[in-house]
Amino acid sequence: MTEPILQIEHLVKHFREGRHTIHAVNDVSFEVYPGEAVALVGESGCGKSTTAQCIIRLQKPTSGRILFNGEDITLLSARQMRQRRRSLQMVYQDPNESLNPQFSVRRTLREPLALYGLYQNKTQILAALHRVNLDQNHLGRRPHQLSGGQKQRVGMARAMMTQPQFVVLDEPTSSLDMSLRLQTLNLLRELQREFNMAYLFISHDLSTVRHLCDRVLVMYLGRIVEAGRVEDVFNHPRHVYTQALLSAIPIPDPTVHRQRLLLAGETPSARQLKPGCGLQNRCPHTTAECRLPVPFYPVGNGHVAACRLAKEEA
Amino acid sequence: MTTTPDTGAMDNSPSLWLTFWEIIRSYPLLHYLFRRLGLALLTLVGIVVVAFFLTSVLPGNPAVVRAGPLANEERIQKYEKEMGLDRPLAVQFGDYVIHLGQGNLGESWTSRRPVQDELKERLPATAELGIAAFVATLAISLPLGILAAVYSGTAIDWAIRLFATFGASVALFWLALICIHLFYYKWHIAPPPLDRLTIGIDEPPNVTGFFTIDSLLAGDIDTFRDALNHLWLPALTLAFVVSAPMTKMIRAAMLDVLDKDFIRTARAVGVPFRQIILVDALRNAFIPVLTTSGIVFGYLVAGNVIVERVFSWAGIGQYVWQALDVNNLNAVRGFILLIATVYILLNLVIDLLYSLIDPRIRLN
Amino acid sequence: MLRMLLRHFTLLLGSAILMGFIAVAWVGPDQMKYEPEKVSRNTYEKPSPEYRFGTDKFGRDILTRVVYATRLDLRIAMTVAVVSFVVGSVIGAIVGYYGGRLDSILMRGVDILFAFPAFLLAMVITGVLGDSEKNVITAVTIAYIPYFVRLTRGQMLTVRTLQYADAAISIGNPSWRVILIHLLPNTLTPSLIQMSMVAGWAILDTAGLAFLGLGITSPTAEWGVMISDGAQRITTGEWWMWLYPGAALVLAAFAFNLIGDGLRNLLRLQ
Amino acid sequence: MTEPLLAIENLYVTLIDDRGKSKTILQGVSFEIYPNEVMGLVGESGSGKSMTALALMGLLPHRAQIHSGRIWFGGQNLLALPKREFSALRGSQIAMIFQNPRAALNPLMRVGNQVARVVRLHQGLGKRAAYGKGLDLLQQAGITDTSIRARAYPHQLSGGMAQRVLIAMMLACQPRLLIADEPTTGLDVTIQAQIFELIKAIQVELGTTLLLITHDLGVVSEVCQRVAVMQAGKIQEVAAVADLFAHPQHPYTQHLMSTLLRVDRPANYRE
Repeated sequence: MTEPILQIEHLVKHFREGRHTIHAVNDVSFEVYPGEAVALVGESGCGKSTTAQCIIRLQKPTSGRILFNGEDITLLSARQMRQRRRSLQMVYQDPNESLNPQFSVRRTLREPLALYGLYQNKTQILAALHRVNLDQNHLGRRPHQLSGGQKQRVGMARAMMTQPQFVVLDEPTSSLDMSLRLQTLNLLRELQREFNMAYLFISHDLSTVRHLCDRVLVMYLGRIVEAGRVEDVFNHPRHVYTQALLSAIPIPDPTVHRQRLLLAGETPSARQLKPGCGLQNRCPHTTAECRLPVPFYPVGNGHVAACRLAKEEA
Repeated sequence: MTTTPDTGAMDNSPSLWLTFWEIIRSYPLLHYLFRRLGLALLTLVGIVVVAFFLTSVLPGNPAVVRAGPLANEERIQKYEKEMGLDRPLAVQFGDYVIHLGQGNLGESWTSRRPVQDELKERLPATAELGIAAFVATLAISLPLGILAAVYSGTAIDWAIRLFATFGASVALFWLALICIHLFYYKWHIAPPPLDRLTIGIDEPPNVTGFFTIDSLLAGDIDTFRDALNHLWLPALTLAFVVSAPMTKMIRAAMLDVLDKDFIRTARAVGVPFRQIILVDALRNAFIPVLTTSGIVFGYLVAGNVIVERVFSWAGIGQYVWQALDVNNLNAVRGFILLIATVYILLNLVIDLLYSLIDPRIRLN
Repeated sequence: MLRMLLRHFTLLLGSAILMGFIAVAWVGPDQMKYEPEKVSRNTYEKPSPEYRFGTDKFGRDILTRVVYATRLDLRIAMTVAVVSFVVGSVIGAIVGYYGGRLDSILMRGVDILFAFPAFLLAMVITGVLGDSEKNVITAVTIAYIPYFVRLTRGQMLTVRTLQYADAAISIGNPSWRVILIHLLPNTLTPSLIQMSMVAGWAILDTAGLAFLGLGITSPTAEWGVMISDGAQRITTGEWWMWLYPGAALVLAAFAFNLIGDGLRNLLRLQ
Repeated sequence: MTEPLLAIENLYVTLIDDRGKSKTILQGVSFEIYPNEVMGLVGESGSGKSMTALALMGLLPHRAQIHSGRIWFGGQNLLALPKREFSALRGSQIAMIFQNPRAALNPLMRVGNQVARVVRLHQGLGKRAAYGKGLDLLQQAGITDTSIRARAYPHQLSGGMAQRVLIAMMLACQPRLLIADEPTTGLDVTIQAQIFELIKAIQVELGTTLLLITHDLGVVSEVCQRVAVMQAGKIQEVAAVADLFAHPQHPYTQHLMSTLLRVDRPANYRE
């Protein structure tokens, strides 16, 4: 079996907020293999974006290891890290905010190459533009002269300039209209095949995950609660949270009628974490057992869930 | 510092200071106030240091000035010794700080009187003019600012903005001269620009130091009328210039608020327009206006110095102007400290008001 | 086209006035038939075809002095604006990006300077430094540097949290490139507006100081000095002595303020 | 066939942009809403759906002007009404909730007072009675511990909670037509589901007519009975929801249908 390209081991990230500690990420471990698209899904504040920021080292983890190609990047100096960034890139969420408004498309795309001494001539940039379905007419434009979808494609092209092995995609489609969303996802898929990149796809939108990814990790309150192959998790969610999440998404088909599983109340604050399942005060199936730490129960085919109900099925 | 429970008596009796701090921290508003107070003190200390050393590097030698143009070297040295200027700067500073702790700002080298007494005598004149001007400023800029925002984009807005831009460009001393020329020289409406009362009229008995108020307290209508007569023109001149930035700020704040979602909600549920402007918008617009009122204070004080000069108004502005002219160091330092202290106190009050108005500050 | 003109009326008007002043400062002095500091026997002359703006107590031609003063006052105002902008923005950008202890210490210092109205600060510093053109420029510049420090720092605090800041880091830019190439240029718009405002304030402050007898002093031809001379005759009615230099001063300040307002309109669009 | 509650006829709206150019953003919008139905207005960003709603409310921004058209409501053309009479309809007859609920509440006012203010406006109660009524409405909107929550300021509430407060305000208005403009955008998926269940329940219980503006065809399919599809300032298709999904007529609608992603089915390309 091949070595994973990225291995997260017991990642913890706490923030200080005045007198409180925000437990953003609590003991998260997973790995991503070359060429694989893994989704990290959850609602706002679940810690998925913090995890992503730790991976590309915009945040320093409180504890835990992040192995990239077997090397712990949390220990690298800033200079060493800059060299690794060539193969570890990120596509950002908001196309209106992720491009330098003063930079033309040409300059935006040339910069990553120039930083590593890879820039030779304009054809490299043109080739990159073509890959994301833009052309040389866009070269001289600044972000405010581009549409939202075009900006996002420039952002994608920028991340792929140095042909990275691994790309973190932070909700790249969440601010796009529905018709652009599918286009963008298909493009990401093509690019992945072409360069054999691995993706970590951060998203709250489960339908896009189903379209793009191979495996999915579901996060809630700073922890992963369920993980497995996309088909398995979506067809047979074992954690109550995953079930609720899936049933909450409206299906664009009036002929489908489902029983909706509504969770009570709202996500508790990440300031004081109770031991045990994060869902214990919202879940209709909570018992005393849920107030103790819950291990992952394997339900076959690499599918695991940290839920009491999964144990009974396992 | 780590506290490890169950390991000894120490942990059961934390220091008094820690307990005190814990109590304060458990009340957010109190905690906030203490932090602000600490910062204000720190700023004040900085200002003392800056004020002292800035004025000490004056190239002109005060002893020379005091000794007069014809003095010989010996006489100058005698004055230097007397004024303590021959000692190292650090010693002079230590001395100054010790005196400051006793509420003593040093001696004015021209009048040989304590600076704090002189400032105390002159402060009410400045305050009376400043407060009158501030009230006038509000009376001008509040309605104009609101009008311009509510009718933004119309001719009213355009005219008010032009007024504000022009007002920000008018040199106060020039405007004062025009006013004096018209109201005194040409039309004889205002008295001559010479101090706070007509020569020959006695100052009212000192209670507040404000001649208008003191004369009323004494029941002396004639003096009151004369004081008011002297006050209105400089106050309005100052108010005209200060109301320009104020109008702009109020307009901008109102525009900003009127654009907010909650105003739209209020309209969508049928709250009457007048109530939206006066209750929802104005209160919210007050917050940014409040935070920038330090700038207005700056305009008022700086303007005061000039207006006092033109109208021969015997306030602290005149005082510092005269002091600067003759290198009267203690007087200049005293003035700087006074202005800075008032400014810092003002900011504390603003912060307090701010936290009373805005629940987001109060409770976070 | 007409609509464009109307929209940017303030900017155009301001620029036009400023251009006029620059032209006067450039070629005006050579066209004058009198010397600015030349004394004559024709004292306190009313404005006439011979002396368009009248004469002062030494019989000097006011028009000539106003024209010469234009050169001096514009030079001071623009120098102050540019120097305080450059120094303030660089300091503000660095402390804004790094934050931490350096930031707290420096901003405390800025707070201390802010405890004084800029005019008073300039007044005290000029008093300390003594009277000369260079010293006025230094004093007024110091008084306005904190404005730019605060402004740029605030901008930097916002800009550095935007995603393109993260993107610049994550594609491998070293910190200095992130600050100077990516972030600083995006913080300058408000400072540019501020710069023209500061030029307006600086011209008023310089004249104000001169009016109080600080900085530029008599007999130099400077607007504030001339107004101060005129102020001595306020009760006897020689209005031309202070009216014309004051009008020039206010018009110049007005031009800078118009440009500031106009720039705000223009740059907000992008 | 019953009379429509609201009919928009040939509505044209122009917007003057920052550069002073005017642009027609609504180009002859026409559709009807019938009493007691849930009507969807669906379209992508910039299609003009929010502007349509604001025109209905008479709340168009300064820079937008109604060029021509009529809006019939209760036998009157709203656009021909004097300003004062139109404002009198707002809240009592037509009311609207917006996206970003936390920003839609006055940050300096306790939420209980904000609800009570609306109760006083529309139900003519005294101060104390209005506050009590407000608490009841908050409870109806699914807020627990109302007497405590009513004393909170908007910034202390979550987005979902804030939207419930706004819904309580709507309950106080009891409008004949309720417009909801993307009421759950920005909320978490599980909270979105809660809010939609609440809106549906209230609509059924009070018999209010609802115009739901959304970009999400999933929401349309689950909540609405009829739907108007909007694109580039025009209504491209109006149909019953079941018909629209089964037989989309307009090419644009067909295009939208082809880009749908479904969470309950495997991705298209794998089929």
